[in-house]
Amino acid sequence: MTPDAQTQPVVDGVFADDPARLLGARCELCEQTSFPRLDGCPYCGSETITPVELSDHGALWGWTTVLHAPPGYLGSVPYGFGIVELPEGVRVVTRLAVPEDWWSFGQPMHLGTAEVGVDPDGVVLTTWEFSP
Amino acid sequence: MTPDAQTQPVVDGVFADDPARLLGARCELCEQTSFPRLDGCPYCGSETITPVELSDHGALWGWTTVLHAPPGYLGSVPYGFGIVELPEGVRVVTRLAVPEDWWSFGQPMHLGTAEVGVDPDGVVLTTWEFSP
Amino acid sequence: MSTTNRVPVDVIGIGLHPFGRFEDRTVTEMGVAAVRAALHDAGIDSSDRPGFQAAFCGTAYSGVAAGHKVLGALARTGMPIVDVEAGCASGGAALMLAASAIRAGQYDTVLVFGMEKMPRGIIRSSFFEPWREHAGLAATPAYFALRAQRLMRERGLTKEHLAQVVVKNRSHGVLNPDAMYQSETSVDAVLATRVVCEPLHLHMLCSPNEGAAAVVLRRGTGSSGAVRLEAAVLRSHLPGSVLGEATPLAGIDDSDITPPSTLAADAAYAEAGIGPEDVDVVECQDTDAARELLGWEELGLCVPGDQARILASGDANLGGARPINPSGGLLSKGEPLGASALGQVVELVRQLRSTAGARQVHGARVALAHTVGRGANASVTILTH
Amino acid sequence: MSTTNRVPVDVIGIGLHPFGRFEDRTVTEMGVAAVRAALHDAGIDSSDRPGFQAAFCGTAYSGVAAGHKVLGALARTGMPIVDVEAGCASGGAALMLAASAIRAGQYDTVLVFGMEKMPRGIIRSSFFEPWREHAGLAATPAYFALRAQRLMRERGLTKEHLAQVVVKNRSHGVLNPDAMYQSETSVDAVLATRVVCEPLHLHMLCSPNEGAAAVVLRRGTGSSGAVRLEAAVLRSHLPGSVLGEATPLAGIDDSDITPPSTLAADAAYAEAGIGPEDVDVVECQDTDAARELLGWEELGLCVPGDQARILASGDANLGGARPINPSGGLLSKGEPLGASALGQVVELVRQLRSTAGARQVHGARVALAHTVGRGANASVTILTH
Ligand SMILES: [Zn+2]
Ligand SMILES: [Zn+2]
Repeated sequence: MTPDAQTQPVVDGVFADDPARLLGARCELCEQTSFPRLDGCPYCGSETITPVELSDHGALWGWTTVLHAPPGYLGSVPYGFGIVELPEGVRVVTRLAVPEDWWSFGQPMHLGTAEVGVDPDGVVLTTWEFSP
Repeated sequence: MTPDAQTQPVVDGVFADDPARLLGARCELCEQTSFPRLDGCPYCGSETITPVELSDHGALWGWTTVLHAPPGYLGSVPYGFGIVELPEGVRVVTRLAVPEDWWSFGQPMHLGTAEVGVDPDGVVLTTWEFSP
Repeated sequence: MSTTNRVPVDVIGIGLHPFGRFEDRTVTEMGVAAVRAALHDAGIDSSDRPGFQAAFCGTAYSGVAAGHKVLGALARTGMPIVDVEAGCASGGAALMLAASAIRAGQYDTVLVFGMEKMPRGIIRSSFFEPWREHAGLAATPAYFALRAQRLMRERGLTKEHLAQVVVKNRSHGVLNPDAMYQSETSVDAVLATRVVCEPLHLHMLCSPNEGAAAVVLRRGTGSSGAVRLEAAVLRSHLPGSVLGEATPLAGIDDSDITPPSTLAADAAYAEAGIGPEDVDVVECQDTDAARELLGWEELGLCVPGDQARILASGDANLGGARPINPSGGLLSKGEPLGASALGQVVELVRQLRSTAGARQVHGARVALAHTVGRGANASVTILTH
Repeated sequence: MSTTNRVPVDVIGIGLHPFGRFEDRTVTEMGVAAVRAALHDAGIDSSDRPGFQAAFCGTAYSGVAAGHKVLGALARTGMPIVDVEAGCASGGAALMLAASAIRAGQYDTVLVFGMEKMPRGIIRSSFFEPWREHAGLAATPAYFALRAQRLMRERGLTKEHLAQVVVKNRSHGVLNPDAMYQSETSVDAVLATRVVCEPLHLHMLCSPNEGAAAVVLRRGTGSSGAVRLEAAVLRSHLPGSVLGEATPLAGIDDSDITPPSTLAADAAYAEAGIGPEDVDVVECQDTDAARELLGWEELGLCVPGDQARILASGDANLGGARPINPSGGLLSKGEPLGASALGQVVELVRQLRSTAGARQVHGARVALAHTVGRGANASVTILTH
C-alpha cells in the first residue's frame, strides 16, 4: 500500500511500510532487541541503543479473535489478535490478518500492513499486521 | 417558576423551589447547620441530623463575576458567583443574580431560582441563586 | 509467628459496602458506608475524632481528592490523607503503606479504604496510548485470553478446567450476601455463555463494578486477640516480563523472569516467617478463571501443572483442604478496582474471626490475599489469628 | 538540627524536566528525563539496578500505572511502585511517604518523582460533581478570586499588592532557564492583562502546564555532605474549614479553624527542631498571587497583615532578607500538578548546594517548600545543609 494524502500510519516511528518493517532497537550493552523503539533499553536501562528494522517474519506465539470493538478502536470486528515471536527473540503484540481459529503454535507468519479504519478527519489509518 | 415536563432542577435534594429554599441539615450533637444535606454531620461526624430548610436570606460574604464558561457549564456568561452567609451560620457557595461589581460586604441577599441552561435532552435546568 | 522482633500490626476493624451495581449511589457514599462500618467495628466512635492519624485510600478512577471527600463527609480530616493508585493492587498498596507506617512508629492507628464506581462493560483504561486504541491493540480481554491460552498450552489445561474455577467460586458466592452474583452455575452453563475472546467465555471473566471496603489497623499489643497483619507486600514486574499482566509492550522470553506475584509472595512469606504450606485459606486474583489458576502456582500454592488435579480433588473448594476464594472471588463479587484488595482482606478477617457464616473455613488460622493488575503490580497480604 | 535521634534522610540526587508546553513529548518521556537526571546526579548508574528499593510517583492526571511506564522504560522495576494523588501536594505526599519509609528502616534508597501533562486552559477537575459543573459552581478560578478578595478585605491589601507578587516572582523567573516565563513584568503590565475573575487578572494566575521532577532520597550518614531532608509533612483540612483551598462545599465560620498549611508547617517545624525565623529561603504555593501572600502568614513567615510592608521592603525578593520563590514560583514556571512540589524541592536543593546560578540565595542553610491544593492537602518540606 502506498501512502497518499488520504492515508496515514496510525502512529509515527513504530513501523514502516513499503516494505513493511517494524522499527525496533538493539541494545549494545545487553544485546536484547526491543520494540517499539524507546530512547533507552527497557531490559537493562542502557542509553546506548541502535535503531534496527526487525525481521518481517516470525513464529506465532499466541492468538485470539476480538469480537467486540474495544474502546477507541476505529476498525471493524471481528479481527485477529495475537503475539508473534521474531527471530531477534522479541515477542510482538499484533493484529493478525485472519480472525480464524485455525492457527497453530509456532506457525510461520509474515509482516504486512493494512487499513484499520478512518479517523474523524476522514484520513484512512494504516497499521501493521501479521499473516500466515 | 413552576416546574413542568420541560423544566427540572439541576440536582435533586439540594434545593426546593416555589418557594425557593435550600435543603440543609442541623446536627443534634454539635448544633451546626450543614449544606448540602449529607447523611451525617460534616462538622462532628454524628449520624443524628435533622433535615431543615434553610433561611431564604443572608448576608453577602464574597463575590466575583465569572466571565468564561467553566467546564460542563450549561448557561451563559458572564454570571455572578459568590458566598452568602445565612443566619444559621453557614456560608453557601452560590450564583448571584447580577454579575456586577457593585456589591458590598455584608449586604442583604435573598434566595430565588433561575434557569441555568438547557441540557442535551432539551430539558431546561433550574438552580438556586441569590439576589440583592 | 514472625521471625523478627517487629512491631505487631492488628486489624481492629473491617467494613464493606457490597459489590455490585448501585445506580443511585456515588462513590463517596459507598466509601462513607464502608469506613463507617470499619470504624464502628473498631470501636472508634464520634467522641474519638478523628480516631486515626493517617488515612490511605486506594482508587483508580474516582478522581482527585476522592479520599478527602469520604473523610470530609465523616468529619474525620486534618491528618495526612493519601490517595493511592496501583491498578488492581491499589488497596494492597494502601495497606502496605499503612502497615509500614505503623511498624515505623509513625502512627498508632491508620485507616485504609478503597472504593470504585466502574463504568459498565470493558474498562476504558487510561493505560493505553491513543494509537494503540485506534489500531485495536487496547483490547483488554484479548490480553487475558492470550494469557489463558498460554497457561492452557503450557500446563495441559482445557476450557473445562477454566469453567470448573467459575463453578467453584460461584458455589462460594452463593453463600456471600455481599457478592454481586449469588447463584450456582455448572461447567456446561459457563461454556454455554458467549465467547468474549477465545478461550474465555463471558462467565469466565469478572465484571468491573462498584463497591467499597475499609480496614482499621493499629499497632498491636501482645494479647489483643485481634487478627494480626503479618505482611503486606507490593511488587512490580521485572524488566522484560511479557504478558505478566496484560502489558501491551512487546517482550523477551520470560521463562527465567520471576513474575511480580511470586516476588510479592516470597517477600510476604519471609516477612511472616511461614511458607505456602502453612496457609489455610486464600483469596486470590481471579480477573478471569485462568488468572486464578496461574496465581496458584505463582503464589507457591501448587506445583506448576498440578491445577487440574487440585480442581478435581475439591481441595480448593469450601470444605476442601485449603479453600481458595471462599468469598466467591471476583468472579462472584465483581471487581471494583480500588476496593477489591481490601474486600479480600475483609473476607479473610471474617474467616479468621470465625464470623464468615455459611462459608466459614473451619479452623482457619493463616490467610493469604493476592491481587495483581495493570502495571503488573502485585500485592500479597498475610493475616493470622 | 533535629531535636530527636531520628534516622537522617539525605537528598542525594535531583532531576528536572523543564516546566512548559511540549507538544511532542509524552508525560512518560518527561518522567524518564527527570528520573534519569536524578539518578545520574545521585551517582546511580546502569551497573546499579534498580539502585533503589521503592518508588513513589506523584501525579493527578497521568492515568493508571503512570509511574510504572516511566520505570519500565528505564528497566528499573520489580520494587514497590506506588502512584500517589494529593492534588497540588501530590509530590509532597510522595516525598512524605518515601522519607517515612527510610526513617522506618524499610529502605535505604527511594526514588520520588512527579510529573504531569495538563490540558491547556482551565483544568477540568474530576473534583466536582456534574450538577455543580452544569450550574456554573465548578468555576475554579472564581474560588481563587473569592479567597483573594477575602484576604484583601481582611488584610488591607489591594490589586497592586497582588501585582507586586507577580513582578517579584517573574523577576526571579528571568534567571531560571527551566521556567516557562522568563521575562520581567511590571505592576502596570500585570494590571493591564485581562480580568479572569475579579480581583484576579490573567498574569496573577499560574498556568497549568507540563513537566517532571525527581528526587533520590537515601538514609543519611553523619558526614555525607548532602542536603538533608529534615521534615516532609502532609496534612488535610480540618472539618468545617471553608474556602481553605477552593472547596466547593458550604461551610461554617472558620476563624478558629487552623488551615492545613499551618498544620503542616507547625508539624514540620517541630520535626526539624526549628522555627520560621530560621528559614533562609522559601518556595511556596503561588497558584495565584494572593495564595502566596496567604501562605506567608499560614507558614508563620509573617504576622498576618504584614504582607504589604514586606512587599515594599523587598525582603522577599532575591537579594532581600528571605527570598520567597527564587525559582520564579508557579507564576513563572507554570504548574504541572504532580511535578510542582518536587520542582520546589529541586530548586531548594540547588540553593542549598549553592548551584542556583544567577538566582543563588547566598548563604542559604535552611529551606522550606510548601504546596496546598485540591482536597486541601498541604505539604511542607524542610531541607538543611
Ligand atoms: Zn540493554
Ligand atoms: Zn455535628
